[in-house]
Amino acid sequence: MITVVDYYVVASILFAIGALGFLLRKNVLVMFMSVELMLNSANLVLVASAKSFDLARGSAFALVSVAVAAAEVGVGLAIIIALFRLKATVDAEEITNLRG
Amino acid sequence: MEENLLELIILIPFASVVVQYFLHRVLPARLAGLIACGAVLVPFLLTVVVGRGIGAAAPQVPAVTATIASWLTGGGLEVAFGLRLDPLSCAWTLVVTGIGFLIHVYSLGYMHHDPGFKRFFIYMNLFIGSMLALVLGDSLPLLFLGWEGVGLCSYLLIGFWFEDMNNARAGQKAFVVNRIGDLGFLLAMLMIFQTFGTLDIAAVTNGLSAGHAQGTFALGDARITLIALLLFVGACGKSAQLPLFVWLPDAMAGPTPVSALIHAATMVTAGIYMVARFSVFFALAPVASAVVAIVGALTAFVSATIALRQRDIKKVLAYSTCSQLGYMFLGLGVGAYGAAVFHVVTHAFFKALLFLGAGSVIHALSHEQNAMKMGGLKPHLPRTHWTFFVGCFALAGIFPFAGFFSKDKILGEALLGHGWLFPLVGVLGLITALMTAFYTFRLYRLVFTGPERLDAHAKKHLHESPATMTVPLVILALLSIGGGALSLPAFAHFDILGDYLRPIFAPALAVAGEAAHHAVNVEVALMLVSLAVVIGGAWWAWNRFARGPGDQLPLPQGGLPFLLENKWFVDEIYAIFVVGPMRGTALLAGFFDRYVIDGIVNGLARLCDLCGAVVRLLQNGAVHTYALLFIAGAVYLVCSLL
Amino acid sequence: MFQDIALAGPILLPALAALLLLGVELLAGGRRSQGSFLLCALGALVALIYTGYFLANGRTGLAFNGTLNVDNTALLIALIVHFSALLAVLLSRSYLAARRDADAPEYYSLVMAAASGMAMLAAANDLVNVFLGVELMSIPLYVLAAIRRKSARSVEAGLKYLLLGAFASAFLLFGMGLLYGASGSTLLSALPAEIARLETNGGLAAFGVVMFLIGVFFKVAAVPFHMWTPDVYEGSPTPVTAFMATATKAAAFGLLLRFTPVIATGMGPEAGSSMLAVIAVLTMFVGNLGALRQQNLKRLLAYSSIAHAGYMLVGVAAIVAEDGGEIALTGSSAIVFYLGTYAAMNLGAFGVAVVLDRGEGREGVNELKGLCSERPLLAAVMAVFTLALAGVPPTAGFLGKLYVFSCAVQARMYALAVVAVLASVVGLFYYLRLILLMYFTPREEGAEPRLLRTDSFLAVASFVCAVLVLWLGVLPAWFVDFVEATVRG
Amino acid sequence: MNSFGILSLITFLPLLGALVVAFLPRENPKVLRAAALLFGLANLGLSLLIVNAAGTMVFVERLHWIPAFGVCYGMAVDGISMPLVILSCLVVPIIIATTFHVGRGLKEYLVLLLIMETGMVGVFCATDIILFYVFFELTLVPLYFLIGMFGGVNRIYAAFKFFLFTAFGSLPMLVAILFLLYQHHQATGVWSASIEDLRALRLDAATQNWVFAGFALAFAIKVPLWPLHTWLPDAHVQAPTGGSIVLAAIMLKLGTYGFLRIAMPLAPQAAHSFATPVLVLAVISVIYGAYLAWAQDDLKKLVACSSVSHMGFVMLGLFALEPLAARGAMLQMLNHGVSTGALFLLVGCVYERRHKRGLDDFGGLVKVSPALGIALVITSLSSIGLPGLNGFVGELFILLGAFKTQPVFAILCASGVLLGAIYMLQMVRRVCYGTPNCEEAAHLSDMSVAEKFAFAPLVILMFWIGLAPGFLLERIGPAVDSILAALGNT
Repeated sequence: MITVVDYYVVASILFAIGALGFLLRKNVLVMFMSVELMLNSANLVLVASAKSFDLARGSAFALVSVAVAAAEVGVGLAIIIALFRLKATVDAEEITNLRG
Repeated sequence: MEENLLELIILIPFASVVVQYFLHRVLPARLAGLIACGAVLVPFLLTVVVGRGIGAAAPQVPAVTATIASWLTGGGLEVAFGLRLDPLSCAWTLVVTGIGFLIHVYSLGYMHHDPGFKRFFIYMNLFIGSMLALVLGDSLPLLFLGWEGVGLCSYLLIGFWFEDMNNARAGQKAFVVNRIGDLGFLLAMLMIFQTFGTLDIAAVTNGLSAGHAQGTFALGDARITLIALLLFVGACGKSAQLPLFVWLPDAMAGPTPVSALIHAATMVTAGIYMVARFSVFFALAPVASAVVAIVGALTAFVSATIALRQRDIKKVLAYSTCSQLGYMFLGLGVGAYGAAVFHVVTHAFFKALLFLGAGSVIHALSHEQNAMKMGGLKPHLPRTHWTFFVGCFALAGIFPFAGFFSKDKILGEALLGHGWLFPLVGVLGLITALMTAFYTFRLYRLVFTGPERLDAHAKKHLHESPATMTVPLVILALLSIGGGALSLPAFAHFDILGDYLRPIFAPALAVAGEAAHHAVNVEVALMLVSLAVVIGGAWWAWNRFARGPGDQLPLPQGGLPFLLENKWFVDEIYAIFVVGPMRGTALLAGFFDRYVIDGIVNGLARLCDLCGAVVRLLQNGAVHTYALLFIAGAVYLVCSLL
Repeated sequence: MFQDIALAGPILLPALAALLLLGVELLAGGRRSQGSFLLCALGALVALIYTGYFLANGRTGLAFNGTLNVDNTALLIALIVHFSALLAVLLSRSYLAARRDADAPEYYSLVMAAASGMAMLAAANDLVNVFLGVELMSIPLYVLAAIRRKSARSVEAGLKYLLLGAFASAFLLFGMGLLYGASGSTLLSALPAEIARLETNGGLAAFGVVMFLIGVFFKVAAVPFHMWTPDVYEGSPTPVTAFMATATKAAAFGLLLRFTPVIATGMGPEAGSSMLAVIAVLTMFVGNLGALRQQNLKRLLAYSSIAHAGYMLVGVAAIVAEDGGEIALTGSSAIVFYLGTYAAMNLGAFGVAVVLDRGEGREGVNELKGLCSERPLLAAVMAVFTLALAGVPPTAGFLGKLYVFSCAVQARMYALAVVAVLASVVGLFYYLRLILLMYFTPREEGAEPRLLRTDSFLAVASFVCAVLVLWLGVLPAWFVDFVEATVRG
Repeated sequence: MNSFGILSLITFLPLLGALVVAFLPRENPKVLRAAALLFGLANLGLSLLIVNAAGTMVFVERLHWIPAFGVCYGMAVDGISMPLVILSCLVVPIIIATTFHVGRGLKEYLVLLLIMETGMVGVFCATDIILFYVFFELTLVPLYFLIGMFGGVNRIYAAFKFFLFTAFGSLPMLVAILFLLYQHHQATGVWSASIEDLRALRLDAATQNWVFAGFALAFAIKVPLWPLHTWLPDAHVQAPTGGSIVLAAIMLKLGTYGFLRIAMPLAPQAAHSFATPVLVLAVISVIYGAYLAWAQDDLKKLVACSSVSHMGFVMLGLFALEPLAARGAMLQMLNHGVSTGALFLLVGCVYERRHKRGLDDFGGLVKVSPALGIALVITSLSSIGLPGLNGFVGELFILLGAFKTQPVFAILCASGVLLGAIYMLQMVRRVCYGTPNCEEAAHLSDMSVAEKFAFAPLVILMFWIGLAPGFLLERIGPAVDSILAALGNT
């Protein structure tokens, strides 16, 4: 029997994977994708909870968050492009001008 | 009426100080000097007038009192600028103003050429005023005010020629050493206030007598003993007793009239005054009295030994003063209060005389003070010589000069005292008397007789001093001759001073038990013994230094003379064991402050800086570091839930 | 419906202004004019007045089925946000005049959009709205941070903000999901009761609360989620930094205040407040220590803003510790008061930073050297702001601290209060250093001449801030009473 | 209850003066100085109107300030505050009159000084604890600027140290204050920050200890008590003359005044239980400070270290918890203000002539510039407690009182009297006596008329307090008695 808790566990694992990906990958784009993974794990929690409560609100929330995430991605990609234009790199470890 | 006169006695010198200070630009020097002399003479006359009225013996201590203004009030303390003229203070006042006046007059001549003439008289008047506050003050704080005031004047006058750093140093030494004593006095004052709840001297002493009568304070009461000892510490400082006598010889750096007035006749006797004033305490504290007697005897002895080998004319007299003060304390210690006061008076006469005589010599020799470079001055300074000669007899204590009577009274009381201690200190006193006679006539011989050993500078202005200086000498010489008449030996039944002072010491003697009257023949026998000792010493010196030191020098070599030559190394011992460690502590404190405390303070600031550096190091610009910390924080927070 | 829209005015007006500005810029076709500046300032001013009007008249209530709770606290926060926006806009003009590359057409529009998101965040009563508000606030700020596309620093700032911001949003959203899972509700006001009802899910709720808080901590720049702050603050255009430092903080703390009952029920008052206390202590110390030897004025102010977040977290910890009652109101008032005064002094300080700005990466504190002899008034104004930031009487900064620390005392968190004041002592080091540079050190020989970038708008803004800082310090009664009265409803 | 606002006038008139001076043209130093002096003297005149304050709080003013915390703008004076207020008002014109050496920045100097006066007067008048705190901190800022802008070579270090040290103490005090306010609110349901109301609180012993500790740290730093004193020598040495005078004459009194007015009455039991540790520190301060002073070769540093010693004495007087000693402590606060203020004034005069401050940079000062030398000698004597001058009266009262309750500490402190004589007199000897050590030292000008006029009131005070302290004691006495009575009742 798959309970809602199992969903939470899976979501948590996804979230952790995302976080680790963010932490371990140097490519800004991949890092950004890791964040998307984390967001989606959150959506999973929302949807699973909505299912368990049998309320639509959580699912709606997930939809909203997907939409917002899309906007974020748009802005994010634009900034990454701007960065690439300037420095010809997407390696997060090379953008350390601001420090100290 | 009498009250007002009493107030005037003390106000006049102070008023004179104020006038002289503020008008010092306007006043001609001569006039300033005269004002200063007048400001001492008038109080003297007033004291005579007021003091006559209190001679009558009464059950209560006869006194005239006056209150000038309130001073310290509140919180259970009530101290006014109150004056009290009783026989004891009257005696002192007369000595202070009388001798003070003579020395002021003398100074007119002595300081004539000095550019600091006006300043000198300001200080001198200030001294007289302070001394009067000391003896007339009816409360401990006022006594202390005078006590410190005379200390200040002493300081200022020792360092009068402050261009020479040594003089300034001597003044500082005097003040600081005195402060050690003052600390004792201060603590005694605190204890007295705590014990009696008042600082009024009469109330305190009466309170103690009454307390003793009621059994509150037994003989030998620890508290009273402690107070007495602390008071005596104060007295030791001011009156240059062991181990605090080191400042007095150095104090000779001041002008000679100062040495005569302050460091011989008056200020240094303040300790005697205080002990006499609080005689009840000492009477009730046999231990303290014994300490006083022993310290007095030892000081007398040690100072006399040092005086044996001094070359500086003033140093000889200075050590002699210490020695004589030791006699006085000896007297106080053995309960011979009246005799001690008597010795104060006679000593004031002859020591002032000797100092002024020495001053006259120094003045004549253009400030040469080394007795080894004098000799043969008798024909050049006839008046000085004769008066000095008289002074020598008085100091040596040769019948019938003043010193004989007073010294003998003290020695008699000591030698005939009960127990083993009093005779012991008496014997010490007797040995001292021998040495006193020796060094006195050694000095006389070195200065006035034998071949002239003057150098050219000293010879240039060799002259007898002017009348302003010699007249006081003559007066003092007369007093030194006849002063003994104030208090003849007991069997003569003529004791003006003793009778006058009797009410003062009655309570103390009542406690200690009136000294036994000794048989006349015993007393006379003692007198003869001491006279023989003294004359022996004098004769020895007279012969030995007949032709100056020339044929006798070098002085005997060996350990003891070396020790004496170097004043028992007391100054050096102080330097090594007291001043050195204190100075070391000061430097250590400076070091500790700078490196330890401030080290911690600055270290804390540095620690903050260091932490800041760590924070900034973590902020390395890499997103991954940030994410790592972020996640670490998140993990920590989540884990803290478990 | 109209009622709802009217209540949402503080959110909608800036959003409207943002849209209008976009339109105007489109129509203007890239021609530079003062029009958008004035329009934007007008928009912020109108929003400010509108909010103030509602506040003054007690026009509060729930809107949109209770998903927005436009209460007094929300209005006060919105007031601070709009005030910050207005002043940031006033600072922008002279900054943009000097930095043409920052003068993108969408600049003002984005400021207004972010302000709208912040106002929304303050009023949000529903997790969905919270998320929307956070993103509406953040996304324009990401862009604003990177708006100087040709500048490596600006883009770097934008990128870091974006990456870490998105990362934090994920935590926030995950936390929301968990909270929803623990309660079955997305209404903030209903959460405590629902969580308490479904006691079995206690662990879940606590987990959710922590994840949610991590997201919020990121926004308020609490240690160790603060690392973006110095970099982003340094790299962003100065007026944007000023806006972020003040308005974002206000909005995020507004959210945190509304969230406190959930913390208390989700984690328990004990655990919640001790967690907040630990974070607060870390934040105060790291902020103050990091600022100690900063050579860059903006960076220094960034660290200082971290420290200030720590002080305010002390208040939040106190509120959670007591879980409702008197302290919740006092604490909210204290934090709102702090936010208000902090906005004034920080915007003022950033205003001076704009004036002294020599160009990218050269916002050194050395520019302050000898300011007192060359520009006494500017130096005096800066000294006032600095002392206020340091919390020295008689400035508003002192009263803010007094107020917040008193909450800690009232919550019996004495150790926290003592640690907080010790942290302020550390803070004094660098605030005093700023004064030292202005007053005690002469300008270096052969230093380049100053480029004083100022205009009358900036001058007015700084002057208003200085007056507020002193006025609220000397005669704070009206403001305190106002805040207390409104927070208490 | 509200009177006509004389205290507010005294407090804020200098601020007005600062404003006026700030708007005068800086080109004309004479006008600046005259204007500042005018305000200073006017304020001094006004302050004399409160001279009859004694046992009870008079000239009460009370306005709501921050009602939410129950914070009032409360001003009043009694016999404890009155002399300190007047001393503050006296010191400022004295400093203004001797600002001839301040070249550039005279305007700032005067403005800061006048702001400072507002802070100082305010702190002594405040009857509301928050108001007290505000003024307490307010005094820091101008002095920080004074030291930092007009100080010596190491001025920045000194200014920092001064400010941070003080803040390090005063901020924990803020927590204690807040705690008290909260306790009052808990007990009565009303917010109040009035010291009077807070005194009525009955806290248990442990709580009192904490409160007391909070206050004690702040005040002990200000006093300063060993080992929290190291800011003082640095601040004094680096500060300009005016700063040093203010610091010595007034600022240090904030600490002892704080103990007497705030810490002790608000935590009466703790005042008893803390007496021994505080006295231990006081004794160390007295002796250590004296030794420290002896180790110094710099005139200013010597005087600064002597302050540590003297203020330790005041602490002895306060914590003997005895009416006589408390009177003595109050007197000694004034005495230290007068004497040490005067010493700094003179050191300033000397420094200004020679631009050196080493003890061995002078020699024969009494001969070279008699007035200056004599003034230095008199002031030194007053500082070492020569009877007839002011220092003695305070010391005697302190010792007499302290000996009753704390004999051991009294005895130990009394030894400070001895050490005082040592370091002061060797200073006098090295500076005033002997012959000038070099050519420059032989040609120092004597005191100018302005300097004489500035110094005169201080020397008059020295004699006045020394010879007729009754006037002050009548006023101080009832006030300290009422505080001590409250301490005894718990």
